[in-house]
Amino acid sequence: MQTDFLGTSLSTPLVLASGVLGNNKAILERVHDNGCGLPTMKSIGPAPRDGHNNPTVIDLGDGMINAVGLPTPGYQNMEAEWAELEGRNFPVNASIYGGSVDEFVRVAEFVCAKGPDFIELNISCPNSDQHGMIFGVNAESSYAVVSAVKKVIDVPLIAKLTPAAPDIGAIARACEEGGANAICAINTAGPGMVIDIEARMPVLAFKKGGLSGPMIKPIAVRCVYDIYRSVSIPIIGLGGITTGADAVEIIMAGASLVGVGTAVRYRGITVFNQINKELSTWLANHNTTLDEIRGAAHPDLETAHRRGK
Amino acid sequence: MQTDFLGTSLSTPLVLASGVLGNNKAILERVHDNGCGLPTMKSIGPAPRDGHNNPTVIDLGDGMINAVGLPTPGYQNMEAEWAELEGRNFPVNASIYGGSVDEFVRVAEFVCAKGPDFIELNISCPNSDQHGMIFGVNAESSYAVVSAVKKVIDVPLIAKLTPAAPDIGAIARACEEGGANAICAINTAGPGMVIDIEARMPVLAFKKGGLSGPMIKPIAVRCVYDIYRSVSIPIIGLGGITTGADAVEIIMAGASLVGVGTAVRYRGITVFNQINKELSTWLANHNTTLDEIRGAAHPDLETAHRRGK
Amino acid sequence: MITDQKPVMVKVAAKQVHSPTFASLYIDFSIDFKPGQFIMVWIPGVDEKPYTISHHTPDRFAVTIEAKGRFSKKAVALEQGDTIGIRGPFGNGFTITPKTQIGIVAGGCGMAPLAPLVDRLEAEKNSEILFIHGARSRQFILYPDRFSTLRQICTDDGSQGHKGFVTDILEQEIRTRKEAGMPGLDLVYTCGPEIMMHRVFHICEENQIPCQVSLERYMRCGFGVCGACVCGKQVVCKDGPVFGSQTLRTMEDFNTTALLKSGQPVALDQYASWRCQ
Amino acid sequence: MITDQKPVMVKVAAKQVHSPTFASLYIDFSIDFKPGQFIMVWIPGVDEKPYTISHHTPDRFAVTIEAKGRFSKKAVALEQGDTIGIRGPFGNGFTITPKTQIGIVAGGCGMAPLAPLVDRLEAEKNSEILFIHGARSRQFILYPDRFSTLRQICTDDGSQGHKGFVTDILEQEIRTRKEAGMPGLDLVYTCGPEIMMHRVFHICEENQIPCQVSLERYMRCGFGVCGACVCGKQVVCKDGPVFGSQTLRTMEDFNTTALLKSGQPVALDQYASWRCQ
Ligand SMILES: Cc1cc2nc3c(=O)[nH]c(=O)nc-3n(C[C@H](O)[C@H](O)[C@H](O)COP(=O)(O)OP(=O)(O)OC[C@H]3O[C@@H](n4cnc5c(N)ncnc54)[C@H](O)[C@@H]3O)c2cc1C
Ligand SMILES: Cc1cc2nc3c(=O)[nH]c(=O)nc-3n(C[C@H](O)[C@H](O)[C@H](O)COP(=O)(O)OP(=O)(O)OC[C@H]3O[C@@H](n4cnc5c(N)ncnc54)[C@H](O)[C@@H]3O)c2cc1C
Ligand SMILES: Cc1cc2nc3c(=O)[nH]c(=O)nc-3n(C[C@H](O)[C@H](O)[C@H](O)COP(=O)(O)O)c2cc1C
Ligand SMILES: Cc1cc2nc3c(=O)[nH]c(=O)nc-3n(C[C@H](O)[C@H](O)[C@H](O)COP(=O)(O)O)c2cc1C
Ligand code: FES
Ligand code: FES
Repeated sequence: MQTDFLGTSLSTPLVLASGVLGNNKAILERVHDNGCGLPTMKSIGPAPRDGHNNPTVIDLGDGMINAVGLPTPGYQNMEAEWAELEGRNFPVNASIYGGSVDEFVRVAEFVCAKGPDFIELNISCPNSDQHGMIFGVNAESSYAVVSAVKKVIDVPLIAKLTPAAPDIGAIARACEEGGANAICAINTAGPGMVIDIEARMPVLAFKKGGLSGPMIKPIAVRCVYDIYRSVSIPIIGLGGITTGADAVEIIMAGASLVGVGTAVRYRGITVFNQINKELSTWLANHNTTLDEIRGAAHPDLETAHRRGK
Repeated sequence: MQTDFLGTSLSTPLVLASGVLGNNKAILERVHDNGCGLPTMKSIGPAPRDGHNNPTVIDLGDGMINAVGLPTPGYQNMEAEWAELEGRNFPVNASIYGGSVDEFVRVAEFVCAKGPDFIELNISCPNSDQHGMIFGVNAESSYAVVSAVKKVIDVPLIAKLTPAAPDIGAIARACEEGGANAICAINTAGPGMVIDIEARMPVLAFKKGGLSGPMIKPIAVRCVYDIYRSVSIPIIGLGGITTGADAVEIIMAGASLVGVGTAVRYRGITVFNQINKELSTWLANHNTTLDEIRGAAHPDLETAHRRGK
Repeated sequence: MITDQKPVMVKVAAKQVHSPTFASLYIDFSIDFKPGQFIMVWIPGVDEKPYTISHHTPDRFAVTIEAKGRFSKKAVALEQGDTIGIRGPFGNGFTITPKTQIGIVAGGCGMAPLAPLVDRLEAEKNSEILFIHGARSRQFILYPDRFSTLRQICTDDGSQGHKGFVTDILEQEIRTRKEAGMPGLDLVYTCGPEIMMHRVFHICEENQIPCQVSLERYMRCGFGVCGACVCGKQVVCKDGPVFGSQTLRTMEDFNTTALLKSGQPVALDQYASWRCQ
Repeated sequence: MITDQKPVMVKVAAKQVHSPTFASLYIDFSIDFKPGQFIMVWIPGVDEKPYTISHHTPDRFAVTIEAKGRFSKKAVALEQGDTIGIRGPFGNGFTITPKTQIGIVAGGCGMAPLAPLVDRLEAEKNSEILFIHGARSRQFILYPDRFSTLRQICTDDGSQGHKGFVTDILEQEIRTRKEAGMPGLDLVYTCGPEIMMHRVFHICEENQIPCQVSLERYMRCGFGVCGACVCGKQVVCKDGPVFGSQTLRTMEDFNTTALLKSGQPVALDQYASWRCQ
């Protein structure tokens, strides 16, 4: 299921969600070898950060809640990883974040020079008091950060959005106008909180956390549906995608690529190959193609709009 | 588990969520007889409205998605129901909505004269293009509608909030300042969308719908937790509450009363008695009381703050 | 397979046209089922409405639909190979207890839920069935060759059987049996226009015969949450659609009131959408 | 009962203090378990960290903790009746195949995961065990009276047994057996400081003995999602913590690199937090 994405040829339309596994080159490669067309690195931030204390990631059975807290070695402390990645034979999406437009620009420029195939701006992470969230819920600030970063990088720019935005279509449009080459949606939903009634306190050390996995899939599908109607750049759709049928669903909502994160909990690292197989079987059984079903849930839109991605 | 709420004595701390079953007096009474201390009527609007075509309500296994679309006979067309309710021996919470502050005021004034025990302002329903949502995501408009309604009614006012608000604590505070006597949280989350991949279209006729039930419980708990920290009026906590343990959890987040809606799907109308029993067993086993556990997940807050509700 | 959550998409395997307005749609799908239960039928892009299962085998079932309004007209116009969504089955279904003398009183396509019940009673061979079926005219008599039990037919126009009401026959049968010292009816199942079912219920009450009727109200969820279908304190989709004499006695809204889509309670004749006849 | 989702709150049923810094906490809870698996232990308000199950019966288990940093100090200070949360068990555990000559090489509280394995091997009685255990000094020898198999003890200070390393004994044993024409070791299980395990692995490699080591990395989720614990391309919490010779041969980060909490890879000595010794 070889797929072209912004000029790069991907072995499959599946993307590894940022923050899931992608902590070193070896694991990114393993994920790729298991059927992920585009592995995404864990979000890289402006300064070293430990993230929150545990518990940080809890399975809820039908999804997870997490407040890892954007741990990062800091963009300047990753020479070894970049060196390893240099000889890679697979594409890499570098996710980055910052606490201000300046920080985003500084990190992006530095990271871009290290040769990732794409740069993804995490303007949507809800897990830190100081970082990220402010951009993704507001169209002006989303435009500001995207357009500023766009000037300093020469690889395609992906803007990763939060479902907390009151009008995610408008945010996506602002990102497109700012120069984003693709939209990635969604980051975790909520935030939520799980209180342990015996301990009488929130389970997560950070108290609140983002929701992911099957329980947020309807939100992800709605967001991709909205974004598809308001931009003409391609969308990486993710949030609860666990099976080939889920992939078909979010592609029909308008996704060009499909991200997978939490499903690794439920089906292991081989989840990528499993989804690819289910997806191609479905397409074969229905005598159709990815291009044909993309945006199929929007019969009112021009075929041109659907095929453009 | 007799509970005092804003001067009214309720047989139990459980509330029937608006829009669930409460379409006539007989069913409100049945719900009450089954252990619900405060049944809420389906939201009453300014003009007759059929709501959306089906499918409008779909079970997702771990919750539901719905876009009923605020059907209402219109506040002026409910004489028979008010007449029946007059001789009731249980308290009633009348939920109302409007498309403007004026409409809210008109409906509230009229409904108040019919003698409900409480009036709940649904400033949070996401299912209509024209109604409601605009108030609940914005502090100023929430204040405006609450304070305007407050002037024309003489029963306690409950403001029902949406989890879509970027800062639900701030909305709750605006409602408190506007004169709300209690906060009800949360309305449905999302919105979400479920696409049927064989039909290649959204399952709901309205395409998007609000999420309810267990899948949104972490969001409800987080919202109640946030609201509890920003207001001193009592909170009706709801969203996915299905068991006595769930009730304990949202009470520890800060709820004084506990709402139940979607759980009727999973445990039937007797869910109220079931939750009451589980809740009182838990309290007995832990040798504690509702008052003692309320807000227990906020050990940093004054006991005074916790006991005030 | 979970069939009562989001719709399961199935193809119309066969279609049988019974009359200008009645058709049965056959679906090759195994569905767990009890006579009297219903499913929600979704025609994508149109609407979703409840229909009784009118035929059932381990791997095929059918619904029988009268073209009446927008949705049902589209439904009977579906052809073999068309795709629809189904959710269910929902509702309680008929309570089947071993009885000797059983009355079945069907009005119009109120025959639909009763048909699998008759199939079952005939297969079990435990009872003698008094089977009364009314319709507008001869061509609206559903399933003319389906049952081994003889039907007493009534038509509004006298084109077949008795010209008049099913209740005429029911009353007469009860009287005849009594006068002849024959065993009376142990139980009556009925489905048809609500006014007819109400009359059947009262005849049964006068004669101390337990009765089960299948009601119809506007429905949304189908599983007892949204309240659209409430009839007094009964939730028709969940507590019903079949109600027995004991419940019917306390059911003020039976044959008097139904909620419109808006939730407004109106007199039944205004509601106008009850069981097709 | 689901035990690998949100923490299950349990009470410390008993506590056994082994030495100034080692203690075992006993929990009366039935947990499904394979030797080598671990659980996440949550002390509300403090932190949550992985600990191997060091003792297991159908309705009781224990973890053995060395007081080292902030969390483990709080953990060994817990008393009977205190409440903690547990999630798990996680990880693969040791692969147990019927072998005749088995080596067990424990360093410090690397004894914890090996102890239930020895319990099991002793119960099964299929094998002869060469059991080597090293510790700082005599008082740090865990579970002195637990096993019927004789342990060959080494201490850093010579306060008991051999003064020196467990690997000295292992090498010597292998040599002796070879020279005496006795059957060699079929399999070696080891846990302890990574540098020790690495040495054990290489001794095994030189002598063509399959080896299983139990690794330790900083963990968050415990179930293979967050990536905090990756060691090369292995996910320690999920693919491990036990790794066999074949994997170890390709594992560049074994005994060289570990990720800090921030995700930064550093040399193991900088990481400093590996299996307590
Ligand atoms: C449990 C159950 C089982 C059923 N089983 C069958 C079955 O086996 N076969 C069958 O043919 N039908 C059955 N029905 C009825 C079916 O669901 C539809 O109501 C019927 O097909 C008419 O639908 P429609 O959309 O075509 O007609 P509509 O468009 O609904 O119009 C039909 C008539 O009803 C009136 N009407 C419709 N909706 C309303 C409303 N909300 N308020 C007031 N008036 C209204 C219209 O004005 C019109 O006169 C069943 C209903 C229930 C509840
Ligand atoms: C699968 C597994 C099983 C384990 N089983 C056991 C067991 O049975 N018994 C047992 O006692 N322990 C066990 N551990 C270790 C245990 O989880 C803790 O790491 C240990 O108790 C120390 O935790 P602490 O918080 O008390 O110490 P820390 O506060 O973590 O400090 C301990 C030392 O490590 C350093 N350190 C801590 N965290 C980091 C970091 N992120 N980056 C760099 N350096 C750091 C500190 O500077 C200090 O020197 C196991 C670990 C794993 C992964
Ligand atoms: C443990 C965990 C850590 C995450 N960390 C990041 C991150 O660093 N940057 C980011 O953009 N998204 C992060 N996410 C969000 C995911 O990339 C993804 O958007 C979200 O989980 C929804 O997809 P899923 O349901 O497939 O997991 C994280 C998610 C999880 C579960
Ligand atoms: C079918 C349905 C209809 C609803 N209608 C209304 C409504 O009219 N007014 C309102 O304030 N909330 C309405 N809600 C929201 C519920 O009152 C409640 O806030 C929400 O469902 C979360 O609670 P739950 O998870 O217990 O259902 C509706 C919910 C459902 C499922
Ligand atoms: S149709 Fe929803 S309660 Fe009956
Ligand atoms: S601890 Fe999360 S992947 Fe291992």
